[in-house]
Amino acid sequence: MEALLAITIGILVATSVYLMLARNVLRFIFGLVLISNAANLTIFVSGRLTAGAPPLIPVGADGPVGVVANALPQALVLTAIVIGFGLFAFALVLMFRAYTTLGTLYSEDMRVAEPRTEDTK
Amino acid sequence: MTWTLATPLVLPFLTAVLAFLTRASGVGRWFSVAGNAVLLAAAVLLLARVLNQQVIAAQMGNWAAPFGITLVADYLSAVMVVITAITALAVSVYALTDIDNRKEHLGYHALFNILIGGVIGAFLTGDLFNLYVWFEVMLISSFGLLVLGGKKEQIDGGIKYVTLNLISTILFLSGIGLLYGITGTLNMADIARSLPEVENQGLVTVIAMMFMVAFGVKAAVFPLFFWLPASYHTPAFSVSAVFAGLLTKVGVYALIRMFTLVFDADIGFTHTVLLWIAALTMITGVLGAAAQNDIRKILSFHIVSQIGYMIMGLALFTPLAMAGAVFYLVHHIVVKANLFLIAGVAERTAGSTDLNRIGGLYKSAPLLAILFFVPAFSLAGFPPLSGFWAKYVLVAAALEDSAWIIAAVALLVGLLTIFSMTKIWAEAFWKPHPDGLEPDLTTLSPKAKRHLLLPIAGLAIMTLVIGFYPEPFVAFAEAAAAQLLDPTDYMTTVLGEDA
Amino acid sequence: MSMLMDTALTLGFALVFLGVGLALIRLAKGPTLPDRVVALDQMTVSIVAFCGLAAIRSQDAAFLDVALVLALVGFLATAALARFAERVVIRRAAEQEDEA
Amino acid sequence: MNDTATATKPSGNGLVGLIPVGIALLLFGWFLSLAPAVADGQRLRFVWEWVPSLGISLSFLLDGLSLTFALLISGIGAMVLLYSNTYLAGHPQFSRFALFLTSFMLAMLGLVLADNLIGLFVFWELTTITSYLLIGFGHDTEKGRRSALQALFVTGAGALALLAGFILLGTSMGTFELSEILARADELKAHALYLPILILILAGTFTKSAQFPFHFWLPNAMAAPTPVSAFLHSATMVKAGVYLMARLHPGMSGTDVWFWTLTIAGAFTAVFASVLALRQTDLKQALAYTTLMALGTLTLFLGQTSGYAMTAFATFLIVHSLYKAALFLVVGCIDHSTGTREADVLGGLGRVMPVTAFGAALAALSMAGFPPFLGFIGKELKYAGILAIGSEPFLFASALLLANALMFAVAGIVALRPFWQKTGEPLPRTPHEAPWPMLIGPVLLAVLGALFGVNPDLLQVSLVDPTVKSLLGSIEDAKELKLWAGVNMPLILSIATVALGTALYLGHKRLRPALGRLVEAAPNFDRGWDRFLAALKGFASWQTRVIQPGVLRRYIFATFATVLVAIAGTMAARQAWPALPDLSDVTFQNIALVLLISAGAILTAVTSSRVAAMAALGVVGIGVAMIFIVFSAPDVAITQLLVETLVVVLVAVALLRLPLLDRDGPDRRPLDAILAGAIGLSVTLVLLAVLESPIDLRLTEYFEATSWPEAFGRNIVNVILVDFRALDTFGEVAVVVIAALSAYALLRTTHPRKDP
Amino acid sequence: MNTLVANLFLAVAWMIFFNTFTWLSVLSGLAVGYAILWLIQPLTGVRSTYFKRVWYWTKLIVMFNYELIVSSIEVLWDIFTPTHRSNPAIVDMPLDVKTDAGILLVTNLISLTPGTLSIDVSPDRKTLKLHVMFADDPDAVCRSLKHGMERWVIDAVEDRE
Amino acid sequence: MNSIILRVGTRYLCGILVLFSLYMLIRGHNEPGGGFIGGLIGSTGFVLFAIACGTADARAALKVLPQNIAMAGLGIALLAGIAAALFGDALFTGQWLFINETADDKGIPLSTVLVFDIGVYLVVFGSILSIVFAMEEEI
Amino acid sequence: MIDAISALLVFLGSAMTVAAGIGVVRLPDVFTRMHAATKVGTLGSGLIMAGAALHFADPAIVLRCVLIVFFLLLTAPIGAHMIGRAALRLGITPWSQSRNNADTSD
Ligand code: NA
Ligand code: NA
Repeated sequence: MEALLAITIGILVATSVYLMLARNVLRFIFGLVLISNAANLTIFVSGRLTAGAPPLIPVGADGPVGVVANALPQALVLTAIVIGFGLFAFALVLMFRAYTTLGTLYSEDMRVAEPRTEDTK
Repeated sequence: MTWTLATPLVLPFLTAVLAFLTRASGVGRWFSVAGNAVLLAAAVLLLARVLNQQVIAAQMGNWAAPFGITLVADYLSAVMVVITAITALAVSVYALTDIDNRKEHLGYHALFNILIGGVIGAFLTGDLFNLYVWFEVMLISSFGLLVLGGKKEQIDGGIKYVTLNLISTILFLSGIGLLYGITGTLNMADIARSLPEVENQGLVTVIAMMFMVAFGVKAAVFPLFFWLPASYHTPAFSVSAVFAGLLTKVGVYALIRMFTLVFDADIGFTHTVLLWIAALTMITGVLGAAAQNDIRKILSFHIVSQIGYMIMGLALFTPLAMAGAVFYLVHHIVVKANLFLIAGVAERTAGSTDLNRIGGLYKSAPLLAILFFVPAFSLAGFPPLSGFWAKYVLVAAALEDSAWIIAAVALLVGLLTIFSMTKIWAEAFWKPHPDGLEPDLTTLSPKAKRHLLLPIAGLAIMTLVIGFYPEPFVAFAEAAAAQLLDPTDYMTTVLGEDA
Repeated sequence: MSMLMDTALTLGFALVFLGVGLALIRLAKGPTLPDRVVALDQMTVSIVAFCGLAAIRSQDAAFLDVALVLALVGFLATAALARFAERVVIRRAAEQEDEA
Repeated sequence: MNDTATATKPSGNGLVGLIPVGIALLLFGWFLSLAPAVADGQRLRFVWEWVPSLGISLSFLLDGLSLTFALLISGIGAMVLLYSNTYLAGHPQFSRFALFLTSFMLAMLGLVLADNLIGLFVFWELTTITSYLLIGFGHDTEKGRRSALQALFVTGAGALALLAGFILLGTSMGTFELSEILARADELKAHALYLPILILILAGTFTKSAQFPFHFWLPNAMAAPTPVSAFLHSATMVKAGVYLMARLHPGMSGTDVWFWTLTIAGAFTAVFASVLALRQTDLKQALAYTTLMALGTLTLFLGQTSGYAMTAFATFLIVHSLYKAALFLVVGCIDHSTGTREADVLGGLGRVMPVTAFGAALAALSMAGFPPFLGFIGKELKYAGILAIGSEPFLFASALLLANALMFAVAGIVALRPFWQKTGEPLPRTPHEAPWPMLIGPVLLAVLGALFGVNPDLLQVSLVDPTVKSLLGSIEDAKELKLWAGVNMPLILSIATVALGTALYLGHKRLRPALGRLVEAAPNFDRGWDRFLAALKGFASWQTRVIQPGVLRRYIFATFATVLVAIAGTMAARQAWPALPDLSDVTFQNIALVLLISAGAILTAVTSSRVAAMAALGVVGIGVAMIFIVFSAPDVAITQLLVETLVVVLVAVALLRLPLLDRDGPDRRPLDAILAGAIGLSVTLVLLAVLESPIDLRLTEYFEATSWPEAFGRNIVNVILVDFRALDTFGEVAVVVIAALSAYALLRTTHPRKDP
Repeated sequence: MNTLVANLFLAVAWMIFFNTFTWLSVLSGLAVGYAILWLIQPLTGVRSTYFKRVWYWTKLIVMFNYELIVSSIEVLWDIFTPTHRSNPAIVDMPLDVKTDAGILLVTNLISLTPGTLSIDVSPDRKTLKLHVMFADDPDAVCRSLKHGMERWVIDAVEDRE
Repeated sequence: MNSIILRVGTRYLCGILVLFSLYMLIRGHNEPGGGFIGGLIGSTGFVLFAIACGTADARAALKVLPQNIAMAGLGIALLAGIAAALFGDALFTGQWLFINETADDKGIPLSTVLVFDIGVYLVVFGSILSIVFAMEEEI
Repeated sequence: MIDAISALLVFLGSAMTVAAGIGVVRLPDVFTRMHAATKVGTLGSGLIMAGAALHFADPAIVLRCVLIVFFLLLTAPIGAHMIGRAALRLGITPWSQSRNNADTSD
């Protein structure tokens, strides 16, 4: 399954890169969501996969009984998900603000910081 | 011991919380100043500790490395923390006047101090994922600071800054995942210890290159620096000062750390690539500056070009070169932050940072002229200012290493740097003001004058001190370089004697 | 776990996936905005079922917590989207913006 | 030039103006007091360790050569400072001027005294900066700024070469101490890096002392106030290059490269410059070009190793400094009192400005090389020295003859005609004699020229011989300075010089057009400079337009392209390919999951409907959550689902204000698609390679073992979050807070309507 | 309500008495508690609507589930048969239920029983807009709902003697 | 959004969600849940509130400015970490107190770790709300 | 015995879920599709939860299952109501035997 997941991650990355290259920055946001998922899956699969055994310690035991899933990547992914959400939220608001102040979502038209008359006189 | 390391990390966040919750009453800004003063003290304490113990480490939560998160400081980390604290203090004083109540109410001080916290965390952590977290802290607070004020060009620049940095962040995160996948650990020293046991060494190099790109974006090297010149000229001056001083340097620091401690197996490949990156970064950056006509844009492109020098030091990988990189790192933070602060004063007095729209400062604001002259000509590498020694050590290292081309590039770029600095000098200071104004500092209120000029003067004096009395700094840099090139001490301190 | 339950689960998983897949088709096809929302809603509910199956298969009630959360929160997305659809009408009147 | 503005205020600038003069005089006195010791052959050395860890010290050495320069610098410095105190009386920026001029003088002294390569370089650059500030004294005019930049850039470029040369020299000789290096001359000349070192150092010296083809900045530097010109361009700055060549002479001379480079460059510069000099109508410009000529001559002699040449060098060095400074100051007086420097306008000043005229006359005679002036001795020695050249002596001799004749003529133009010729032309201002502080300098220097001429022995023992000693190591070969050496080749050449010179002087008006055409034909480096700057800026802005076009898409594309190269390229270079993956363990369920996610992702990428995209994102989120469920990560699954929900909510809110995805038709971007596909593929490959290697679970095992017994938690993931890696989590919540604040600030900070 | 508390208390007591906590013991405990309270009602003397209320709730739940199962079949049939024999329409139904809780319960239950779906309640809370799948006779549908679902709800949640 | 059904539904759901979020927070250390999940669930409650009844009511119901809640949460989390200093331990070393602990049963645990998780809860809760509210008020 | 019942419940629930899916795809308009999604889907999840409750037979878990079903029953109709309302306001007229209306596409 790990291999299959690797392929999935590849597909996720490809689609998100394609989205991020779009002219409309809103698509970049969509790409961002996808690629964050890809990154999280990468960490998750790097810790290898275990089906049907969450890393919980049953009452009465001192440690998990039997083989359980690798807990560390789960913690990292959880962290990454939340951070990713923070980044996403900010980016979304930024694009939103961009549209309301610059009047466009098209990156070609966003030329305020680096105007076309950038050439030295 | 553990708190010597933890305090500088904790303080900025404490400051941020207090400053934010008290923002309504004007107390917040003073919390910021006081907090950063204390931070400086803590940082100096840390440096002192490091100076007599070489490397110190602390296990957070009392969980032994590599299981918990380790904070660790060697010479490089310690000095970076100190210089960060100095910059933070200077900027927080400058901000007393530069940042208006509106921005304060929106949480400027929280954003700023948490940014500092992130920077310090990045310098002190010994754990790769933790480094990622601090990078995020830094990154997203910089997002906030960058767009605070919401001017059109801020939004535009912000978009470029955010998008490109997010890409690097994702790359970094994935890289960590992969590295964990082959080593099963996150502690950098532990990774360094277990990497040689990986049998697919080619894969290690591939992952190393991923990190190089990820940190390359943060450090703004060629061809990944687009976000920097697109955004650094847009925010408030105190913000661009702290950005210019610190942010890219964290990227450089990360590159140095990773490519001395962790990825030192395939130097023939990685560091050759780094050398090319360094050369192209220097050249493209300085030419970019030559094409600009706005003080902040010129300075921004120069950041890029000078990052190239630091990378050059890392790439050459000799003791002298590494020392040069460290020295350059420290010198550049002081000088560059100061130049942006000065640009702020120039705008307040002459009305703009566009060289076509200002002038006359030499005649009517001699004090400002002097304050600009020192860092500007230091940046241009004129002796006996700090920049000369930085340039000298690197060029000397390159020549000793018979790396003729890079040495030539470094010198040529130095010449073009002179060109840009004198351009600012001639246009903003020498040239009469196009509107016939005679801009002088009396337009500032005495209070404003204090807040704005005190930090500038302080940083300028540092530049002079480093320039006229370089010995201790050079010696320190060489010691730091020695530690970097032989990380065994670092590793044993982090992992215990068994490493 | 009994043979019977095992087969039931295997079939169950297959069927639930099928359900999700069908919802996906509707989601892609639309045609109207509410259609897509319905599809997403349907998917959310299916995941609750999926969690139930997972819980039985792994003999671990932890997955029921996932279902619990989803059952509570899932419809929030539906609500938001539905409201979006509704507001779009008003906006469309205002600014000649067509959701087509 | 705005420095005649204060003509009517001879008062001076009080203490600010006099302190520098005092400093200069004290230094001069001090060096004078050391002269006897040096004459006895002592070498006074002082060392202060500056940057020991780099082998850099501030060590100073006083020998004949450095003493000669030190005396010229401090002595002429004193005169010039006194002069300028009146010349710029009451000028608003006089204090800065005095500061710069004084610090320039000190830097120059440091330069000639330094005995450590890097220390020398530091002073070298200090003179560069200070002269930049001095030349830029007239910074109000475009021309003034241009000249300052030109001077800085050209000399600065040379300085960088020089630095490289010094570093190479220091590292290859193992020390930066000049005296040690020079003591091992043979080793140095034999060293593999001798040639590069020499070239780099000469690049520095030629630019500094304006040797062809780097000469063009010097005449432009005349934009500086006259005293500055007098100081920088007669006695000192431009002679820094000459000094360095002289200083290195014992260590590096004697090779063919050294000989030919210096001799040819020197000779050519001398002739070329004096031709240009004759052409000038502006007195100051004329003097500037004769300075070039002098520098050329000095370089020419440094190319040699004969005693005559060295004596000639030492003598002419002094001669030139004396009369050139005097003449510059005289021109300053003329300018100051008449308001012009045009040779053709000026005339009949002799009666109005007798003292000035007197000084001018003496200096000019010395310059023209009439007996009994020191200039004559200098000229004689020059001819003697040139004739001692090993190869092609007559070629160089005739070149020198021509140069001297031209100089003779220029002396007449500068120092005789303004005072004695009759011109009907009216002057801008009614002339008056210059105030005494401005007369002391020129008169004193001119008189010295005469005195030393009459009695050269003093000069011989105190300066010339010691200088020759520090050049050749002994005074044996030092030639005697005397007015009458009998009828010999030099004398004949002198007479020829006078004859030719007189002819040129009488005919120079008629010659000018011809010279003009000649010069026009020759390449004009000054205009070349402008072209160079234009080209530089052009190229810079071109590359910036290409690299930094301001279009986000290009940036992102470049970044991803780099990512691809970094990953795929390295994989290829390092053969890190994975083996074919083993898909045996794949279940139907897994495939379904993967299909679901991929379908969602692709739908997001291709759809033009915002809602479809949004919902498709939701699908991917759900699919990923299902993976977390299947592979036993309930906490992560819950978080994922909650976050996905919030994502959809936020997007749904935002979209209410945002327009459609595709303004002009659906966007299909094949190139992007290729790049994206390639990156996706390489990521997969890397991941497969990673998954091949065995996983080391010791961290996880530790957490499983200690989670309950030591951290009192049964949910290992949560224990990791809040205990084992609490610091991560803390940083992360900081991220969340900051994200919220930033977003809030962004939404509140402006309102589009308010925004201009 | 305090009667409910009493009932719960008894249930808990019952479980403590048997010192077991299985879902069986919970249900039995509640049942026994209910019985006891019902028996001792004269002694306590409270004329509580509690008992009726509980009965109505039970009835509501039972009837609802019955409706749910039965009418699901209809919809399923229509899903699986190629032709749509359904004849959907939007129907307005007057509402009697007053309280917020009542309205929510009615609309939800109506939505949950197949064939009918509450679309919206008019701002004046007087009419409920329904989408009915088998609306050959809309009034019949309304009537059955009013006497069925709505009635039960009113009994269960609204105090109407 | 003027829908009676949604408003009434929200009235119950919001309460349930907040209650449930606290439950997830408390049990988080031993079963799925914790500060993040709790905070996320809690915030969805008020997000729903804002969607149903508008942000004005939602803010009124919340009383405190969300950013302040978030920042206070950060402070609490930090203090939970610093508290270790009082016991001479390193930053973020968990400090535990077990009320009426017995041999086999640990009793009711009170710990800085829990305080930390509460801080996390508040941060997530406050942050999400400050974004969503601000966003809602933009449209 | 209990196991068999829960297995049956699980199977039926899954069948319901897929049925709902089919409904969402096959039924003619958004309203009818909502019928399928809202109740058939909910019913499916409910049955599976019943199966799970029966399977684990542990009060804590049973309580959880009950809560899940309860929450589904509480939220699903509200969602449906909002979608339906939006559909109406979007001007989507219900499909009916008499005339197949052209729906406004998204
Ligand atoms: Na993270
Ligand atoms: Na974490």
